[in-house]
Amino acid sequence: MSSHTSFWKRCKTWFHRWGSPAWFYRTSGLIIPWLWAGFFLLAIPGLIWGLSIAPPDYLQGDSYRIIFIHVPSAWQSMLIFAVMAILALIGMVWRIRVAETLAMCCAPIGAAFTIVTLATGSLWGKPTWGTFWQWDGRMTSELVLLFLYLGVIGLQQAIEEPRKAARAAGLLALVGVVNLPIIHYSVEWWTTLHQGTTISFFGESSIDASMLWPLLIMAIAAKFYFGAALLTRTRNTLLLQDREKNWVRETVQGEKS
Amino acid sequence: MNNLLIIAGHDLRLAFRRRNEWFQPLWFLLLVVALFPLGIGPQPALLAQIAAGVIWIAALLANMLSLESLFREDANNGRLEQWLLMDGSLPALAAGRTTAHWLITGLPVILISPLLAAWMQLPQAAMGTLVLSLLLGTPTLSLLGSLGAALTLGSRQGGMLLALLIAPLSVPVLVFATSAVSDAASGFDPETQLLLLGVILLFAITLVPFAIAAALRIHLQE
Amino acid sequence: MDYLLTADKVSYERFYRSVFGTVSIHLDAGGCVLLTGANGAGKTTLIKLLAGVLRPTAGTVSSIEQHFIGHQLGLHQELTVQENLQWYLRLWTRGVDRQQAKQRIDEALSRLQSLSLRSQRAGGLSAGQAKRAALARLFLVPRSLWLLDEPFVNLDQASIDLLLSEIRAHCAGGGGAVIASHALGLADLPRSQRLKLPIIRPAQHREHAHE
Amino acid sequence: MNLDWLSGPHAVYILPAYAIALAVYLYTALAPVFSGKRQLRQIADIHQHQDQQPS
Repeated sequence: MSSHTSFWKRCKTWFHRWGSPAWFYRTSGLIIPWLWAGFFLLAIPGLIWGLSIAPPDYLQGDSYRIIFIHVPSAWQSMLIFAVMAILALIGMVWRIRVAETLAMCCAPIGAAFTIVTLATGSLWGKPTWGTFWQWDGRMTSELVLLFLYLGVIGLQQAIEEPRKAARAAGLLALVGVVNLPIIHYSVEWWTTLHQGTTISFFGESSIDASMLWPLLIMAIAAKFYFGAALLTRTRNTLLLQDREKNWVRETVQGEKS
Repeated sequence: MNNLLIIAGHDLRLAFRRRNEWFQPLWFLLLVVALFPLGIGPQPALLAQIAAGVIWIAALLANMLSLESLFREDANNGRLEQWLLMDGSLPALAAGRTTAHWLITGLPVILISPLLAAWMQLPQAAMGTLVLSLLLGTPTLSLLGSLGAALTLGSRQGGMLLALLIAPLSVPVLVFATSAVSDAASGFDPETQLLLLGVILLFAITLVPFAIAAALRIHLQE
Repeated sequence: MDYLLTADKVSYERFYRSVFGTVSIHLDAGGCVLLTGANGAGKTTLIKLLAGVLRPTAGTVSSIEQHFIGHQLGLHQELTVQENLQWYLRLWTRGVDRQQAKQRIDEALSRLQSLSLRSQRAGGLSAGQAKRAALARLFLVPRSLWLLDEPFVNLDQASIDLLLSEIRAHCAGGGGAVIASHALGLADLPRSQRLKLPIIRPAQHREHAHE
Repeated sequence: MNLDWLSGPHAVYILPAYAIALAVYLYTALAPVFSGKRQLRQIADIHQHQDQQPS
């Protein structure tokens, strides 16, 4: 029995240690290089596979190769919003500053993924549907997602006191994540209403193995990228927040020497 | 519940004294809708096609603009703090304030909608659905808008930011309401959309007041 | 001995800087705490913490129901003083009919000789009058804990003496009060603790972040 | 390994798509790295300044 409780206790203390900015700064510093390594180890082969080894699509020719950046970005943009909302909830309920900061650093990265999804989607739409913008279900809800991200970033920057800004924007993220499925459903419903079922060329099921593998590899690479970018941003913000605290003075002197 | 009625009653009496604040959102709504025929031309067929969207988007904008200072006055004079000290009743107070606001600005929009429908050449068949969709949709917009007002209390440029925050959240209401009206205009049965609007409204009534209370509490902890 | 108000090792950070370091207060019935300190030492912040408006960054505050009167007086500018107090009365109590309410409001206003303000618009009042109108809330509904932030500011001498005697009577009657003020008259209260808040200069609070 | 799509009709869409993605992701990843370095220097100066004249 004791090993069980001590395991749970270890988890709890591990979780609490992440709450301390100093510990977070040091530990994330160690993790980031590994995350970047994981990203490059996956992204480079994934791209090579997708862009050169995978055969052209019998219907679309080569324009489908944009899928290897479009779909992983789309999945990641939604995942980041969910991660941001969870972090905001943790920050709000247990009043952990590190969680609030992590949530706020998610927003710009999520917005970046959404912008890339929209850009690559419209570039892909031109050869496929003939126009740069097609009001289909996925692209429209991705656009609304971008506005939600900009809302969170905008609110966070509009309020002066940083902790209050983080909490208010975190609450908006929570409200947003609750609304995301409703928005997605209403937009999907709306598109089927106006154009009948759009012929979406890359329904997940219809991809054959040669395309699916690079897609999954790129998707996992995106997670490594997100981890590395998020931890880097959060470390800087925490350093700035605690700039007058002792642990920062020691880190700064350590870093400089 | 009692607190909700007290606040709502109090705000309504207060609104009687500031008649002009009533009419501004209404003027704005009439103006925005009137601009469309001027901009697009008076052909009835074309106007009828976009009638539902125009009326609803104008209602959305009017709602957001009228909500900007919902809590600002009470935040400045210190009454919001006293609300907070009555722990447990902040959601009810927020709901009361929003109900009063909806009665002051939401209801007139519904009463005036037949005129807007006439301006936009909306077929007679869709009139009932338009009013019903406004009845089911505008309370949700008021709730979301007052959440936006509470969130942007801490920032200087409230109005614009409020619209940016709340517009994405209002997409479902806008989508279902406009399609209900346009379906009714072309003879289809808008029942599903209206039911969905009702579901969203119930969803909003139960959850959003707590979010507003949380936002007010966040603002007060300056 | 249960306390009217306990705050142990309470601290508050704004812009990641601690406002008044760490403070502990134990207020029992009949006691009174005098908060003093230079401007910007965090008196208002501390009182708001004790009232529950602000949540402390560290430490806990527990207290019974209290009256909190801060710099913002909580008066709606366009309502008359009576309507303002009516608003509070109806929020704080159930089932008070119009006549009873009017009588309680007059009684509360007369405690600080401000009955004449009753039908004046709150917006039109002078600072001192507005403060007296706000202080009337203390007598509207009996609560044993009073949290007053600079209550004597803008009051004329007569009102200050009146308020002092009210506070003494309140404490003598088993109530308690935390008052942020520079006024001297309170020193002679039976069990008054004086708490001077130091000015926290940025360099000073390099306390270790909790590991 | 066939890259003949480079000369094909769709290259004009594929290349800009990846270019945009690369630009955006590089910016989101590297911006904090550079601002982090600048920030470290600033914080170091603050502490340097404070150590010299103990308040």
